Amino acid sequence: MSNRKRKKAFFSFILSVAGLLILLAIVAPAFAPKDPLATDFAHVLKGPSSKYPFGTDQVGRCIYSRILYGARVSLGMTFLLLMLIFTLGLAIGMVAGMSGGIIDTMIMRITDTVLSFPDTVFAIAIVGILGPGIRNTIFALSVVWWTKYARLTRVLVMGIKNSEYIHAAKMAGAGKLKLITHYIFPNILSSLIVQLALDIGGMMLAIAGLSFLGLGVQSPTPEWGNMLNEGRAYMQTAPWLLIYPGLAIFTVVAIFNVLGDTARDVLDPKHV
Amino acid sequence: MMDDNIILELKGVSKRFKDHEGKYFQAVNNVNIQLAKGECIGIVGESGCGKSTLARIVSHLTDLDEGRMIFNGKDVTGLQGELLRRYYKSVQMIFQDPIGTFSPRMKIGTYLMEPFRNFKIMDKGRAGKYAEELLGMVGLSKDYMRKYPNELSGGQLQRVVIARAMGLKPDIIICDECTSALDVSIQQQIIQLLLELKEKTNFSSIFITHDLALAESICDRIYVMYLGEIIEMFESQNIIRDAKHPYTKMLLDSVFSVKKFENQMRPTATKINGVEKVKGCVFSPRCPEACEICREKAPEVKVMHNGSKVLCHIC
Amino acid sequence: QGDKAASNQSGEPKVLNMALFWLDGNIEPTEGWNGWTLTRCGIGENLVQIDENLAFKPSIAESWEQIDDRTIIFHIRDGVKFHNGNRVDAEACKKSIERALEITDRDDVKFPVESITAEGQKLTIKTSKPYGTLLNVLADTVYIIVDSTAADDEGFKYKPIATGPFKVVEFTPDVGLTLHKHEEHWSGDIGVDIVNVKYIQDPSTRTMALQSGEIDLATQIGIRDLALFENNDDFAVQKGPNLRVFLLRLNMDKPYMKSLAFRQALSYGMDKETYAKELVKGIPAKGPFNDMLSFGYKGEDYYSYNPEKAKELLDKAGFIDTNGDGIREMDGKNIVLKYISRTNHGSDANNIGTAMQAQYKEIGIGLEVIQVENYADMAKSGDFDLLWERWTSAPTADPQYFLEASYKTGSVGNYGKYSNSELDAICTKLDNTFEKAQRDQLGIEGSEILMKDVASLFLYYQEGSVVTRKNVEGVYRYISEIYYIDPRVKIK
Amino acid sequence: MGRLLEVRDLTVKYNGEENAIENINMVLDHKEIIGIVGESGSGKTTFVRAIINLLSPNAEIVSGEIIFNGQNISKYNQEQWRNLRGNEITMIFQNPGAYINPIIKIGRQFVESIRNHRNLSKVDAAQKARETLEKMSLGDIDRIMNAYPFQLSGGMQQRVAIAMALAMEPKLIIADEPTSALDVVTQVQIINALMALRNHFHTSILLVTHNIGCAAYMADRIMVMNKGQVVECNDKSKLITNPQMEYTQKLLHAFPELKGLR
Amino acid sequence: MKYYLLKRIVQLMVVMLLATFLTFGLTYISPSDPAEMMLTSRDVIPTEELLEKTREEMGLKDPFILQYGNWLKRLLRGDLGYSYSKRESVAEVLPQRIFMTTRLALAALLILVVFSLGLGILSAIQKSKLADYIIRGFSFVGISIPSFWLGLILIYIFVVKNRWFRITDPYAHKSIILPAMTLAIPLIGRYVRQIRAAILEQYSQDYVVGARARGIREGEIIIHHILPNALLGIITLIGLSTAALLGGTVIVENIFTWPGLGSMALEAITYRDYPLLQAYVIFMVWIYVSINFIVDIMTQALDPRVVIRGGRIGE
Ligand SMILES: Nc1ncnc2c1ncn2[C@@H]1O[C@H](COP(=O)(O)OP(=O)(O)OP(=O)(O)O)[C@@H](O)[C@H]1O
Ligand SMILES: Nc1ncnc2c1ncn2[C@@H]1O[C@H](COP(=O)(O)OP(=O)(O)OP(=O)(O)O)[C@@H](O)[C@H]1O
Ligand SMILES: [Mg+2]
Ligand SMILES: [Mg+2]
Repeated sequence: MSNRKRKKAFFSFILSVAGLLILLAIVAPAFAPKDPLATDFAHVLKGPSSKYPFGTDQVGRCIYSRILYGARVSLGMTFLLLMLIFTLGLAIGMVAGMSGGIIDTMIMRITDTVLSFPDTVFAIAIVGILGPGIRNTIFALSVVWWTKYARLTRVLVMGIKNSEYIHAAKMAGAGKLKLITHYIFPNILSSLIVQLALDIGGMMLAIAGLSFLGLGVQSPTPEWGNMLNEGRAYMQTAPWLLIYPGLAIFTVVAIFNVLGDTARDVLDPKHV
Repeated sequence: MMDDNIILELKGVSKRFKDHEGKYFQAVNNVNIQLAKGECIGIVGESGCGKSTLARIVSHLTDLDEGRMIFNGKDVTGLQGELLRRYYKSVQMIFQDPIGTFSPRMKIGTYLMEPFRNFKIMDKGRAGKYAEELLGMVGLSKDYMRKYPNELSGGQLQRVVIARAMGLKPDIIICDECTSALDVSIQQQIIQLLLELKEKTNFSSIFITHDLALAESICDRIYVMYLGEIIEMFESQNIIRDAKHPYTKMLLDSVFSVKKFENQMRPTATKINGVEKVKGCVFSPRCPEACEICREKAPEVKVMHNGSKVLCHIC
Repeated sequence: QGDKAASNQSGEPKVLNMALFWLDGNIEPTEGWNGWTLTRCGIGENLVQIDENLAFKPSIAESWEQIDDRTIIFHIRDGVKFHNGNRVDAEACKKSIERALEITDRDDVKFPVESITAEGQKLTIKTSKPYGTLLNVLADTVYIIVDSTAADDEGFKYKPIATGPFKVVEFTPDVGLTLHKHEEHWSGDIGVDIVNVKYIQDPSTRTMALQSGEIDLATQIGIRDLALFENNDDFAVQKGPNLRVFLLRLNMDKPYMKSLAFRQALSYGMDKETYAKELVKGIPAKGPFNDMLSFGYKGEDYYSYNPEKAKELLDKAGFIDTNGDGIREMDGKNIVLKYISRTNHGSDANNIGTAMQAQYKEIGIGLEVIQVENYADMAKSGDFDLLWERWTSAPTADPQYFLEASYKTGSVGNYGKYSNSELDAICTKLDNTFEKAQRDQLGIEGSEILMKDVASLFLYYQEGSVVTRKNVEGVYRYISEIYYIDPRVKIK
Repeated sequence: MGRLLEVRDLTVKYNGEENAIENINMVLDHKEIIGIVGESGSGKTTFVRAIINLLSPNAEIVSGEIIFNGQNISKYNQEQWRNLRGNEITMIFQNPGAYINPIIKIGRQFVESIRNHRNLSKVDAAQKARETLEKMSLGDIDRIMNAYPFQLSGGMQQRVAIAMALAMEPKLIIADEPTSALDVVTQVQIINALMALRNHFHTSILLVTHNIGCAAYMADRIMVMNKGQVVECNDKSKLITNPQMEYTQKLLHAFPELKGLR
Repeated sequence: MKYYLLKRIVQLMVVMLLATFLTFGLTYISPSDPAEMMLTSRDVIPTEELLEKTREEMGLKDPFILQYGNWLKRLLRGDLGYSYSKRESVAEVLPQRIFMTTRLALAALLILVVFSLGLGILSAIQKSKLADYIIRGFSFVGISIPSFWLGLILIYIFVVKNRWFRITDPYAHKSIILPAMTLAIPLIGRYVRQIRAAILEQYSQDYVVGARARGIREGEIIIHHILPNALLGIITLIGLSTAALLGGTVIVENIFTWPGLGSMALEAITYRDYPLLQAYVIFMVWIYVSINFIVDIMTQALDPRVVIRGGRIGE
């Protein structure tokens, strides 16, 4: 088996693992033994047991169930964010790249400015000012991140725009729309997807980080960063409050990071 | 040459590029070219002299700064939109790098059918049939319809490109070094193919190359370009006799020959002095025969008795 | 100048590192509760103080006599010196008390003065009307005796000149204080040379700092974390009930809160017994005062957990869920209560909120649990439904202060705009009651009124704790928790 | 003319796939020039890189011996190779600019190369570098020594590269398409410079080229490669006038010639 | 270069101006009322009339641009406003915070540079050997681990269990190590890979083959040829990493109760103390922008291709 084939096989494997994870998040209720919000005062801060596989938290909620539901929130937010910045970045980058001239310059000045902001700082400020919550978190993170995709799209479009095959397509009578849908889009898609795949892990960490600071998802909604924040006070006496959500973030981020890496190896023509 | 026989004419075409420092660079300078129906003209010159830019101007992939372009008696300078699309029905180009001409994610079949669908010449089914015919014409089986470009060799790809260009039955085909990325043996086949097709359909062509010998073998007339200017034009029957310009001579001297390998190359040991801006003749800094006037005054076109033109003070 | 404190004894100076869980931007005793920092760190002393068991004990005044309803004479101890070396006499005490009266922002501790006279070591305070809790009030940290001649100094609020066993060498906001022992303290030589006071807000950080040896003394350790020290020979744990009560103040300005049935339902709807036992390891509260206090209510609790009853009351009172989303409405709007606590109230406030959220959901009431920093602003502006409060409800061992400051109509601390003529009457009565037993009785009655009327949801009384490293001696757990170290502290 | 280099049964493959070149045998004498021609991908580069042991890491020499000056250099260790390269065997690449470090001045790189093989002081090494550059009829030597590679034109870079290759007066120069990146006029100049070298220093040259005309002009013998194998190898006059193999004939036929007389 | 410098400085100022605009704009559209905050901070119960009056006084009724202009004017004079929560002018609060955060960030940067360079180089030259796999494994963990979790784990191990470090004493030198590590580790993970890749990329460059062909010693190739080339990219990387570093301080300062700008920002957010938050954002942007400015200038200065742009010899 050649190196490339092996990589492809591994990519399919890790892709299915990630897919399984997403599926798991979607069907979390079927697996969760308990209501993630239900409190059980008879079992407060109890370690893992057969009733509560990962133990209970400070108000007697099932950590296992909360982690399962938390996957929903974390992954859901991440993918919403991904979609937002992807469509936004793609649309704007495409316009900038295709039109050129003054529109391009203007768009690029804006992205330059946003890019010259330290992103986390800016995101924190936005959530801080608009107030915590899922909506504002996603808003803030998309505000700071769309530029990356806009730029990438623009660079890719510009590269392709002057390529021989676009000239050839023009001479074959292709109109602007056709150029975009038939030639440019299919050819930049894989690079964009690779970049997205590489960024998923970082996005999850950013969302969890904001929640950890109390700026993102608010309690009682189960979210891993949020759970860690609440569990901090019991670090020594009930470590399972920290261990499981932390492991959950770590594992999922790791899986998506591997996915990103292999996606780059497999999909990105530059790395073939 | 009768005027109504002329299909394309470039009049005083110029093109400047701005480099990253904001300085201008004259890539094409006051070029006049005439192309008659069914004629093949060659444009030769060393790398960077502006051959491709010229080709791209003709194919409207680059705008020109000055000059006019007359196609079939109509001014086609600055053509846009629908008119441009119609122009492309008559003018097709074959690029240097065959693989670069293909979108990596488009099947050969789709690629071939594109123009016919775009120009609404035929529906999908007929376009498919026609594409297969075209493949046959360039000597490829219809199995290639379903392949991706990276599964074909350079020579095969160039055949596909030619097939597509021919399919539109254009009046002009521009070949920008369409064989120089290929191996000599393949090169030979492609040239052969082009000559055959020309026999059949009698299109006009502009053949761009840096290889004088190649140009000689297929073109009717040859334009020699140097630093954006056409410095000489002659019929290709007898290059060695007709070529007068020192630069053309230099080019001739640099052509290797297998058959006459014993011939010593004339060492044209001019210093490589680069391309500083000169007042006079553009070639004067490198010209072995340059004299005072060459450096002072730009030469004017001289028409020789046999119809060739040259831009030189001395000859 | 050389640190006398640090270098006088042979060998190493004796250093005590202690943690404070609360520290404001300055330590001017007349401002808010800043004086507590002075008493907790042994910097400031009052004429009289309340000892670890809630009894009065002489401090700067070595004795006092109640002359009549309105007059008390204090005998100032000889040889008391301020941190700057100035002598403390009756005149100095008079100036200090007058200064406090004039500038303090704590209206609840202002008393009606007719005259304060100072002769030598004799200080006579006369009130304009009978004032039963004068001693209690004077024991409040606002009346820490300071050198008022030095008080105009810009730096005074960071380095107050008082008389305690330790004096401030450096105050760093957000970080803490450095104290040196007061060489001339009236009690004689102090067993510690340097005290480093570190401001550590977060209970688990205090725990870790104790464990890592960075501090020797800490209070308010998380109940769960206490177990880490109890079975550990390196530490001594003192714990027991303190005077802290945790309650949820209701905002009477909100339309639904005006309904008694609604308030009762709120009380029926939450299982405070369980919260106290399971979530915070405290004692379920009946009224504002711990029943170990003589004025604490000792009878049956009102409206304890009974969700069925709560639903019934709400239904009857017309708070019905008409749109079937599980939340009752009033005037077509879902009733979602805003539950506010302050960030440094820690996780207990959140946990109980979370638990209540789950339980109120069952009776059809929404609850939004929020922890904020600008708690005070929100409290003042009435931007809450349930306000988490923690109080040392009787710092001076008397019921009047808390009832008056928190529930009397129009009083400053009455953020919920609670108003009840019966309670107001009790407050007035307390002004004129001197008999301890009678005052206690009034305190009990007041508590009962508050419970019956559901003025607040009284949650639980806290177990206080003091954890010290084994090398520290002479640290006592004050029930009032406004003293951590006093002249008795020693380092082995 | 004695024998300088002998290659026996050389086989190389990449990534453990099919052999890129197979069982190649070749003999090169002192002062001899062999032109290697063949279409793209026929293994020319692989072959010459194997001789100087500069194959890419994913390549593997399956079999074969290389005898240089009587030594079996295929058994050499890294340090021995290092001593050999740039000293006795040097290589000129197709795109000379890329093979010189872009952010280091020519002079420093030149001096460094010399000092890696000769125990000279920096000043002496610089002197030697100048002398060698002088022979390449390059204009202003001082400016070139102080220039970064990107400041030179392709032709100048190629000459500098040749100068660096010559400084040690190597016995063998391997030139892998040394002129195909240059325009036709410059190409002739470089080729003439290489020819002059052979005449002055008796250097042997292995010239890889696409251009069979170029090979015909320069080489003593021509070796034709196709699909990793040697198709034909003979004196150039014999090979051109009387090609034995069909493939060679095809190559020769495909080469465009000027019709007129010179 | 001069032109470039000037251009960059103008750019820097534009970015800073835009930063102030955005910062002000954000607080402008924020849901809270500064007049109300002002009043409550002074313990005044805000009544409607009073609010109106205060708004008038504070200029809150002016049009946005005017408000922004006034605010900017004050900002330029160094007047950053009054912090409601700290009851001090922001300019009083900032220096100490800046000091603490800078200290932390610099320590982290030092750790970051030393470790990622060391490990990255090691990993590249040991490619596909054990050391490489171990380093890559660790760097992968570093990338995937949430810093807030890592911080808690580090505290537990090194403060509670081992007592190697302290957490209550941010002024002690020893206590900077853990937070700096927490800040640096995820970035080290990222940069080890990138540096490794950068060096490996250089390894595959033709100039390395060229150097080998000239018989240069392997060590010399790494030190004189590969590192300087890779370094250019690495410096840019480090400039960009300051964004992550600065952003990360919020979490790390929160975990380690470090009295720097990050924890100040959190307080500012919870207190809705916008002047403080504005100061935070502007200061952070300023650091980030100026570091990248320096980095840019440095890479420009180090890369001769940029310094001596154009200027070909012979041209
Ligand atoms: N888009 C562009 N922007 C700036 N300069 C350009 C552009 N296109 C071409 N040039 C410059 O114009 C000159 C002529 O280029 P052109 O591609 O026409 O040369 P050419 O003769 O086709 O060379 P070659 O034989 O190498 O293809 C070159 O110096 C080139 O650098
Ligand atoms: N680094 C490499 N990895 C894998 N395969 C390679 C590598 N280099 C060359 N090859 C393969 O080895 C074969 C011979 O390549 P080589 O470069 O020696 O040919 P060449 O004759 O020099 O071609 P060209 O004329 O294009 O330079 C080709 O099929 C090529 O694809
Ligand atoms: Mg070209
Ligand atoms: Mg090759």
